[in-house]
Amino acid sequence: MKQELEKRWVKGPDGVDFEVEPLRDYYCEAPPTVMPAAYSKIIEGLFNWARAESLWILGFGTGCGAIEMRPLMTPRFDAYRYGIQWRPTPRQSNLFVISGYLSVKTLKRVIRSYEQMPNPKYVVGLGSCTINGGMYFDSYNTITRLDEYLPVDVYITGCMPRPEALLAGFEELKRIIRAGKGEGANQYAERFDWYKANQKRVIHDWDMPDYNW
Amino acid sequence: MVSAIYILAVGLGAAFLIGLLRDEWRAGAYGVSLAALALMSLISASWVWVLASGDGRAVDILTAGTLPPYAINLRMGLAEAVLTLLINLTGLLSAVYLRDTLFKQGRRALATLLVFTMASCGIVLTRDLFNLFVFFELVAIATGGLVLLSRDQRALAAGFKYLVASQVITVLLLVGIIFAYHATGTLNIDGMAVLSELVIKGGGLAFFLMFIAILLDLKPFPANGWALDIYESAHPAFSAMLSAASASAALFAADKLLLIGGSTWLPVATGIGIFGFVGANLFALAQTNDRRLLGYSSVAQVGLVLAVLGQRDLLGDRYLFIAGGILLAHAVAKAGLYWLSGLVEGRKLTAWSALQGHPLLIFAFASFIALLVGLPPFPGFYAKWELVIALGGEGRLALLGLILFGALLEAGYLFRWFGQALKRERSLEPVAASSFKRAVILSAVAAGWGLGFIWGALSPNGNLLLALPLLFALAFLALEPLSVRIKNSVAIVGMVAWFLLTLPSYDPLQLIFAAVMLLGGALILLASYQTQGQRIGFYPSAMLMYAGLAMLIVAEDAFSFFAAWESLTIGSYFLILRGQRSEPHALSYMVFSLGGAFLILAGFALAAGGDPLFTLAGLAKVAAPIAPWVFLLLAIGFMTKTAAVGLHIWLPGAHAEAETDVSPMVSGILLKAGLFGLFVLLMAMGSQQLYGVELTHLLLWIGALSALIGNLMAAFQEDAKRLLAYSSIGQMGYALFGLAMMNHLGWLMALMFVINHFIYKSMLFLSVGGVAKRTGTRDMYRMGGLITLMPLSFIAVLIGIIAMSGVPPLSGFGGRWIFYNAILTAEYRLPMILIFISGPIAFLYLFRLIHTIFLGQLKDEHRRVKEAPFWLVLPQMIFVAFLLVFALVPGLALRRVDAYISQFHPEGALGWEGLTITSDFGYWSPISIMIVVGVIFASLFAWLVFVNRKAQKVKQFNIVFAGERPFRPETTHFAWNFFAPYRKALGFMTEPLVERFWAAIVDLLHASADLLRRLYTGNGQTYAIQLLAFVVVVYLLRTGL
Amino acid sequence: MTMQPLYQALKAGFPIGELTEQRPDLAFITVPREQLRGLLLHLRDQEGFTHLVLLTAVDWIEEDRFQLTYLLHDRKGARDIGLRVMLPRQAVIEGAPMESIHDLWPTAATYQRELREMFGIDFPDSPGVNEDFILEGWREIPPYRRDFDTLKYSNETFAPRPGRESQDPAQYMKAQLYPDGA
Amino acid sequence: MAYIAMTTGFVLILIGLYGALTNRNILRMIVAFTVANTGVNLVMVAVGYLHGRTAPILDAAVPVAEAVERIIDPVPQALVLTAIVIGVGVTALMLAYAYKLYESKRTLDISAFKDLKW
Amino acid sequence: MSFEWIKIPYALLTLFIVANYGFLLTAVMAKIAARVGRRHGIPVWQNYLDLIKNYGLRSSITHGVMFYLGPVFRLTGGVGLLMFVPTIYGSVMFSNMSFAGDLILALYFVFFGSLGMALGAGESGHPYSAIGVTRGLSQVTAAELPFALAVYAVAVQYQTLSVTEIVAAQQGGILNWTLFTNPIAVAAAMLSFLGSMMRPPFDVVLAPQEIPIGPPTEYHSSYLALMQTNRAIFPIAKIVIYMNLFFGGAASWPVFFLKVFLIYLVSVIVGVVFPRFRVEQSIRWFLIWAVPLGVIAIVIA
Repeated sequence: MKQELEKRWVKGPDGVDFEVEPLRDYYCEAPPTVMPAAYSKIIEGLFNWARAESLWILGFGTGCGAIEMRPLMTPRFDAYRYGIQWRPTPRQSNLFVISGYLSVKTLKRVIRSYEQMPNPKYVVGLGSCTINGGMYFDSYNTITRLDEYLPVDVYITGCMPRPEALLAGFEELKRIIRAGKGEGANQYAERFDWYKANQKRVIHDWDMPDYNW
Repeated sequence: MVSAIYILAVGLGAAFLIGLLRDEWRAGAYGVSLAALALMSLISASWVWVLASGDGRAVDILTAGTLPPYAINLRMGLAEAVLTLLINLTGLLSAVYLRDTLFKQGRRALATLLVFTMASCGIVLTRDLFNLFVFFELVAIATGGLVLLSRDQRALAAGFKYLVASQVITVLLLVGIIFAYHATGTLNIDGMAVLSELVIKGGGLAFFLMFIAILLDLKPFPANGWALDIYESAHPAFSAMLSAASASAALFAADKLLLIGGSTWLPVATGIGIFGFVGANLFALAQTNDRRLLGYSSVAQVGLVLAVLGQRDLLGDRYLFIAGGILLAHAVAKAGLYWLSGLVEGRKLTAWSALQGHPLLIFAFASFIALLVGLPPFPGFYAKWELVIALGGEGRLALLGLILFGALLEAGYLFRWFGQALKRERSLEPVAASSFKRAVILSAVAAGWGLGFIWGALSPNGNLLLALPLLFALAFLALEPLSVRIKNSVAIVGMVAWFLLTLPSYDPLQLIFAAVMLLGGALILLASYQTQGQRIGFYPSAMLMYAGLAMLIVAEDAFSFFAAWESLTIGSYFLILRGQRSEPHALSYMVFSLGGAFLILAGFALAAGGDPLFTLAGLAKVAAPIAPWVFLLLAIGFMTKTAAVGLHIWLPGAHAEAETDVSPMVSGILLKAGLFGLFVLLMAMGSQQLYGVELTHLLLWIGALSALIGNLMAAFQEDAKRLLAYSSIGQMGYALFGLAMMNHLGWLMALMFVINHFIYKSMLFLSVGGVAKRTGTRDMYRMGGLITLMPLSFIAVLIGIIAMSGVPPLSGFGGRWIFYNAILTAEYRLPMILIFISGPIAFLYLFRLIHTIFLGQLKDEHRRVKEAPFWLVLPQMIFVAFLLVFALVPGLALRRVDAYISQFHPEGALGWEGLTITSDFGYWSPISIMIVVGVIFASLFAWLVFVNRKAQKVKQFNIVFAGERPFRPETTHFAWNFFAPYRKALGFMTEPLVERFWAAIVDLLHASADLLRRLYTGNGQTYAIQLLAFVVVVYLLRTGL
Repeated sequence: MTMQPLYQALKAGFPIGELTEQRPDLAFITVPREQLRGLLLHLRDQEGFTHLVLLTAVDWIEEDRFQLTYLLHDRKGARDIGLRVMLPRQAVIEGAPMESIHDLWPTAATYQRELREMFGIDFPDSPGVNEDFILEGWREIPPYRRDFDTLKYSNETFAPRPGRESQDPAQYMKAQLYPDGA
Repeated sequence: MAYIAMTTGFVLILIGLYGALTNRNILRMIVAFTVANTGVNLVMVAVGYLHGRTAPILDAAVPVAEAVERIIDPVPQALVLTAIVIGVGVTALMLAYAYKLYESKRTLDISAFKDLKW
Repeated sequence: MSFEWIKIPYALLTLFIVANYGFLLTAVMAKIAARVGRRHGIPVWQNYLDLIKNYGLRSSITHGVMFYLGPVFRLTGGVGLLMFVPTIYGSVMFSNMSFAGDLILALYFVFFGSLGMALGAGESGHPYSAIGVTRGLSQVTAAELPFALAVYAVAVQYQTLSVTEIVAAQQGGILNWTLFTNPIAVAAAMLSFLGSMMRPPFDVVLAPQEIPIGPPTEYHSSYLALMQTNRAIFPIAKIVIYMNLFFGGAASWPVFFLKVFLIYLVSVIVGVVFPRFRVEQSIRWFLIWAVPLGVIAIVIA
């Protein structure tokens, strides 16, 4: 446990001492819940269509694959025309592109960011590394299977996949969403304990609440 | 009637009698002395009684039974009676005070004391020159003896230096007397006065020698090192006598001599006097020893009286009233202060902090200082008023200016001393416990207040001590032992009752100010319920301020206006001084306020043309060449109170360091006094031109600059209360700007600011004060996230800043709307640019205020903070309600004022039909705005609640942090140096130029005082040389003139 | 342009080992541990090698040694020199300290922190040397030591996806591109 | 004659003052002051002196009726007497001071007593 | 009280038209900006999709009451601003709620939304929000100044503060527009306009690369949807003021659409050409270039 997260005694302005427990006092401890779809199928359909056509990617380049996302913004590929854009904050994003290898250290940040994205949210694993470790299959510090830790909607193979492959992957993701199968966030909530156990097995210094709202 | 000669006879007889007693009969000797002094006092008192009541006339007592010049005659007139009473009482009280010392020293000391008193009386009574000399010599010898009463070894040297000086004086005096006699053939003063032509012609030098010798006995600055040494080292009781009794006697002697010299010598007296007044006060700035400081002050006060004596040609028969007022105030105060210094162990000024915890002594201290400075209701005030009015009427402006400057210096060091005594860490040495000594001091206090009453009764301007508000305030002195709750209730009831009582007499303008000051004051006083205990000193000060405000509003003549102004200044000074670390700020407040007050006084003096009963309405009739100067003086005076830029440096500290419930008083209410003054001024005088410059244009610029600088400075403060204080400067700048526009809407806007600023600034100060109280800090960056813990305070601040920023739909917008309509008809446009830019800057500090306190990250140590106390929150909530009501129906307050202003500016009145207020240019419907905004807001809110009803409430660290998590609240709360980029862009405008300017002036004064006072080398011979040099210089100047 | 003159000059003052010239502007010298600091100072202040390019280590497990390499760069002369210091491996593992040079180049602190984490070479004086650098909560022996089996560790820790085939890239591409075997 | 007395008086005053202001020794200062006092007294007497007149004693030699023409002005003489008495008193006091001062600091140098200044 | 209730549906109609126009317009502007970069850019209906998506997000969080109310304040500011200014000159139907106040009301109501938003963002406790707000406020102090001066000049010119009357005074030919009768004031105001549109070079408030997105960092889902709606309405409401003051107002919807489009285009064109200013740079820029124009405008007015 990091020192700043440990319980501490502080003296209030009135001179009375009391205990502060950062994890309890500073963080919301509620676990994630399964969020039901809209009451009406038609509305949920509309929503799914809109979700599919409005993919906001969290601008978090986790590995070398991030370099392959830049061309998507350029005139040559111009992903914007597909309703795809990059947002700087997880709160406003619904698509997390894990761009390449994921070290254990980065995984912790990825989990935080993923959990801060609002439901429904989608994960695309980009490149071989996210699938089976790729060229880092024997690394002491790189995870080999992303779906052990996060629900993944689409994997895009390659080392690295070309931007065209990414676009194809996004189109595939759109199909999944439109079909109402992009329920990764709810899966995560359902199998929360399993995911947490996996995460904690590789992340040894777990210095955050179990769910990062 | 007992003949006055018995005063001398009793004194002398008792002294001889004591000489006959045996050494062991100390109590007997002491008893005889006291009895003699009491008897002497009684005789004087009976003469005062008879002469003052008009039954008797001045009586000449002929010794040897023949008329002068064949025998010595004494005279007992009213002045003589008063002075001998003063001398004898001082002697008596000092004897009481000196009981222990006198017991130890024995009968010789007692006899010397009696001789001293008797001889001082003799100086006053005698009309014979040589007799005068004899009495002076007796005083000198007695002084030489009494100096040795002191335990201070250094007194020995001081006494010797004194004797050396007095030897030189003797030589001069005797030579002068003999030649004067030679020229006139008489030694009788009145006889010589008749023959004064002869004196001037043949015996000019002789008179000069006599006159200068008497003046030297007054210890004139700067030939007075010997006297200062005595003041510093002698027993305080003796210093009291020296300062009060012998100086008064010597002054009277000088006055008598001036009878001989005639009007040609008056300027000499004035010159020496005023030089001494300013010079000694300047030197006193650098003093750290209390008694030496008092010595300098004595020298200064005597100089002032001498200057007044020199103005006898101008003052006519009022000169006794004036000189007497100043002299008696000085004597009582100085005696009292010297006696008080005997209770204090240490000799540093800061050692007077031992007085803390002795409210009665503090009260005495404060009374004495007020007496010395000439604050109302003490005699010096009335005297100064008449003096200054007379000087102004005659155009003796240089003298007037010097007197006011000297008085300001004096007030500066006296109040600095008072502040140090009250606020420095309490000295460990206890205050001497003697009840005798205290009784003596308190009798001086009583005498001071009594003199105040008498002078008030004698003054043509009416007695301030009969003014109901002032009496009400003073009554709280008697109520001090009661608890806060009772006193607070009395205060609130009193203020509301006075408001209701005077309600019918107000015109709409006065009504608004009265409502803000009295009702508003009562409202703020609600917050004072939260304090515990007795809160000694708070209520008299606060009520003095409110009394001043109440009297200010209804004042019709310049005198009562000025008296009210001074009262509220003193009251607020004491209030501000109560703050924890407010000592330097209270001092700078006092110095600026008194400086401003003196400018106002000078302005009135110029305007009055010598009429002490000058009315405010008379300002309108002031003629052209002086009118703009009057305007300028008064305007600057009033602007020190509104803290216009350049004169603002006192405000931030004073407001910020004041107590929680005092800050809103001094900010929300006190500042309005300045605005009221400006209103009165502009109503009476309109706009004036000086060298072709329209003075109101100048005010426009000052107002605009104040708005800009105030707002800008506020944006860069870390201390919440300082932020609010700077914001007040800005807000007052707006109001000043509105006034200076000299059109209908400008004035209306200024009034709107009066109301608005009172409400939201009081509310914000209370709220921030409550937060500071709970969190134990005023630094905003140490707070944060308090919204959930202190929701009501948050609401108050929220409403306050919305109102203040002028965002619709709250009332601040009304002010902005009127402002825009007003500037459309203003002739002068450039300063508006500054106003335009300062508007958005207000957002900077307002957002900072609410964000860094209530939003952002809650700190560890504040997690258990509670809402502010009920009594702090209650007035805030009332203010909130009032703001909302005022936002909806501003017409309630403004409509009548609008009509009233039409008297002065008929064009541009607003239309008040229906719900919409119309101007010549636009329209504004507060209720419609409120409804439209309300409906839109409510619908959108309902929609959001519908779509977002399941939102998960999260805690403060549940923020996206670039994949990381916050470290600690302190590192996550963005608050310190909030507007760093802004500082980069415009920070050059926040350079404290004004502060540096005033600091340079103060430093210059101090440095020169410190350098020049080295003139007093401490060597008795040097002193004697200086004395002779003084004589030569005066003679050369005199003949050169 | 060769490093020989410099080497000769250094040799006159310091008991240093042989010069290994890799390129005309890059050479390595093996230095006794005690001479390191003096030599670094000399190179920095007298010879113009003002820039510490890197500080790294090699695990010569067969020779039971750790090699520290201090690579310095001379901007004016556009040349690099590497100083090799050999440390006894076993002693280092058991905690023998190495002298820190963060006072010569502040950046060295970062390298030393990395070496501490990855090789377990301790630089006790270096600021923050014991804080986590890349690995958070590492529990095994330092992973850059050659006696640490990363594949085994990875397989045990990271739940490898079954069905993975590994090929020699050269062989694989040859087979792909020239299926005839030409 | 009167002028000689008066001149002598003024010379004595000046000598006395000069002596008092230049001598550092306290005793010398006191002596100087007595010289000055003597000078003053001399001047006073000289002012009152009228040539050819007699002492202001009204007896057989000077009848009351002629007194105004025959006697010199008695007032300055009375003054001188008083002044001498007072002068003696002051001198005594100063000498007492001198004694005490010497006791306190074992010196009679006036410039040694500068504890109080500024 | 004689309130004509029919004003409410009329106002809603205005709101509907303006909101939709705003959604389309911002998308078109984005497309134009994309074309400058030789991209296709987003589809014109993309804003609607984003809006629906944001409403369709299932989970949301709240940091507290002010956080919750922030977007409400924001949108109230936008809608209110629209309501307080007559949209179509001479039309009773589209004069909205302008009976409540004149030009000054509109000028000050601009701050209502910003203030509420700043407070909401503040309660999120995110340092970037506060940094963004400080930048925004700092920039506004300088950026608003030329506009205020220009408004004053125009009000003096027409001797009224009523928007309707100002528009009326500009009728009867293009040369009667303030643009031609008082060009210096318009120039000052248009420079100020650049600063108020949150586009380059004056968009350091949002600065996505530095302080993720400034004040709205913590906002998402339906909060964001409200704010997006405001992003559509608010600029148009502001442009309506500019149009009425300087460009002769609009007597019909087509003219309205055209003028708003063109005025909006000014800021877009400048935005795609210039890079971003830091706050102190933009303050200096406004003080050096725009404010003197405003000063000249009021001096000669």
